[in-house]
Amino acid sequence: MTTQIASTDEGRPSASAPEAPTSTGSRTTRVLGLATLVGFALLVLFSFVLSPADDNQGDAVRIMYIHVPSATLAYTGCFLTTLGSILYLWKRSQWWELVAYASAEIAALFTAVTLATGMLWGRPTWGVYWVWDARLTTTAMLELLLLGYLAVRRLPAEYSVRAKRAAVIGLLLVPNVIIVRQSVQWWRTLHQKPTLFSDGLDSNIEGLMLFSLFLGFVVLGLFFVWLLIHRFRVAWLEEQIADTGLDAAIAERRAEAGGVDAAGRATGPSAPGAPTLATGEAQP
Amino acid sequence: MIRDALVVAGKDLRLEARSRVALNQVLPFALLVLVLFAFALDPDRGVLEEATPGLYWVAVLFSGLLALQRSFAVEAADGNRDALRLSGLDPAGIYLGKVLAVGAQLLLLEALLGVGVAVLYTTELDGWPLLLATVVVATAGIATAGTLYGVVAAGLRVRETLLPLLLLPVLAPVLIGSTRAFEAALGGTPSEGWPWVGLMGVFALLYVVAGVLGFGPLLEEA
Amino acid sequence: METQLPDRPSGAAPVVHLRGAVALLGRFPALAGVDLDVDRRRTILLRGPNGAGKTTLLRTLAGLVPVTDGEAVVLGVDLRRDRRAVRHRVGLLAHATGLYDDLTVTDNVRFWARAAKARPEDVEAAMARLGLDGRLAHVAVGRLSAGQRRRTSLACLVARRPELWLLDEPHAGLDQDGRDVVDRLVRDATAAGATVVLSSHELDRSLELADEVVTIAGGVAHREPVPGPSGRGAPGAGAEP
Amino acid sequence: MTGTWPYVIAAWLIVLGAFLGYAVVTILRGRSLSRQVPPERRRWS
Repeated sequence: MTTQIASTDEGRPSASAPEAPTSTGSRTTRVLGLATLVGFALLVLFSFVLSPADDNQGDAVRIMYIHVPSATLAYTGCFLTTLGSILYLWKRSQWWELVAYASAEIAALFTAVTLATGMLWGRPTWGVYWVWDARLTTTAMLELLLLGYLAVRRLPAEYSVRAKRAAVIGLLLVPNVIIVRQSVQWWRTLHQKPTLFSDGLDSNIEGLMLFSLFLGFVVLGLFFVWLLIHRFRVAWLEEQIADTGLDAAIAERRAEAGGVDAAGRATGPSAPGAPTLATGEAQP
Repeated sequence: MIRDALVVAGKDLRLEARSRVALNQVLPFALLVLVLFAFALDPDRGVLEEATPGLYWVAVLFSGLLALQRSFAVEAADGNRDALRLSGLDPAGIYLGKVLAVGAQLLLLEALLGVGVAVLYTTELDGWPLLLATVVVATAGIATAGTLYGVVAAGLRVRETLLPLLLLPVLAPVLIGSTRAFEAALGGTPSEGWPWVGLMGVFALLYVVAGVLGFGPLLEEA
Repeated sequence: METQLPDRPSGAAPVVHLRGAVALLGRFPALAGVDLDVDRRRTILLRGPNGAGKTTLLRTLAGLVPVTDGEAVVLGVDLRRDRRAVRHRVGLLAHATGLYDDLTVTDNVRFWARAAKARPEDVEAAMARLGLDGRLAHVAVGRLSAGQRRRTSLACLVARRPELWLLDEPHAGLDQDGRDVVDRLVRDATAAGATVVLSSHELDRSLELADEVVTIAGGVAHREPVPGPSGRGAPGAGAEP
Repeated sequence: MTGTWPYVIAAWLIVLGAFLGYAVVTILRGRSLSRQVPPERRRWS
């Protein structure tokens, strides 16, 4: 799995890739990308043309085919972020840290999409854009928590500093979501009836509708993986830019001594020449 | 670790005793918030009485945020992080010490705000065991999570803006839980409030563990 | 470019042992392969222009800056493996004092000493030593002058009784009396078995203290002979020019 | 139920637009960053 997204030179014979790519694409991502494109076309076809309107929700059900998979993937991304953060703190694995960062950003996108589609579904169905439903509220809090993680991860600092700070926050992401969810659920169910979603979708879903939803999961899942790979590689490249040229930097740093050293010696009382002197010799 | 925690907490409380920032600035701010709520929500229509638990905890949250900012502002001085790392203090001890000091200040703040609510909003305080338990676990939650996120933001130029963004979503369960528990206590149905105390207890416990483990690495950065 | 140092003669392990030590500040190699050996009870003077890496070297020896390459052993602790273990045994006097402005001098010295598990009588002694036992003892640090703050952080250092003293420009900002106090502290420390590494631009004063001078430039160290007949061998010869 | 169609269309447009926009930005960033990194450090396999 490690070599799938990015590998060092010895990862695979370079004969298959004689020239380094000038983008974050590779054969895997191109295949995935093509599948995603075809998938989206099919998903549009199924959602709008082939599947019927729902008895309860009417045409608004067509939003569900992207809303439900986005929500699932948003939580998947959030879980990946926590997993990556744990493995970074535990094994010091940069690979996992970058996975955590990449999936947090993608999870933020999917969460935003989930919220937007949820509101646009709610308006025709419930008559309002927003209700303080347990799931909606939890998702909104998830978005805020993710934005906090990303804000910390993007603060300018040395890689290890940024990564460590972000990893501690990423580690707490899933526990926080669980506690938020628990509290919101109690809060809403103590005073009013359970979530409104439950009567929406699961009741009488069948045939083409079920297939459309399933297709939505597959297509958005493919898209998620495709994005994750690209975003991971972008993050990887960002750190590589930061990383390159350490040897050059050391050489440059040492070269400073040349000019300054001479100046220092000119004012200094010691004679120029080989400054070798064993520690013991200076001992009286 | 406990000894180090007491040393650090003693230092923080002594610092507060000498500078009186919490007493002279944070507390008046908290009372001001209570007054502002009365301006915003017409006291004659009963909205204020109904919303009292929520308003109380929002006031605690915002003034607690100020107390936390202050707690890390004193550590943000030049070279202080180095001094702490060199001090020989256990990082977990430093964390617990700061939690204790912040918690002590929050408890004082909550007590005085409680008096303020009772007087200004003419709230009848009832259901004491639940009220006290709620105050204790909610304070523990705010102090433990706040101190952990405080050290993440400490030493950054953007700490004043970053800490609320990080902390307030995290503290949402504490706000919900403490408000519901207060409503239950004041409404005479304490049995509805105790699950919330448990939830906030779990929250505080989670953050104590995270803080004890995570404070060292976070202090180490740079 | 850098000087090849001969291997040490056998004997006690040095307090400081660096070979090709590299330390990065962000991406900048502040130390670009430093070789340095310091024996116990010796006083080393680091000199070099601003930005040469003196402060980073001292912070590295204190276990604050990670060593990314080369060997680095301080007080028998391998800094590349566990740099925290060395921290409570060294005393670093940095440019920034790390004191709490709102606390008094006594509060500050007592807190940092207590943190390092120093004895209470050492706190009193240290404050007296730095001339902080009088009126100043109960003044908030925020109201002190730069020199007085420096004395306060020196008192914190003295109370800890470090095995390795790392002094970054200890004379800076101090009056004549304060500088004399610093010099006496350094001499007493080495006499008591500690080791001192200090950086200074005040060569007149610090050359008298030093057994050895190391020039830092471009993140690399060069050892130099101690100029003149001064040094540890002739403590009385330190007449001001 | 014709009243729901604007919401359905809007939801889909927002989703597809957001996905497309993010994908394009990511790809473009990858391209520009690739130029700044030596080739041996960007071999995906």
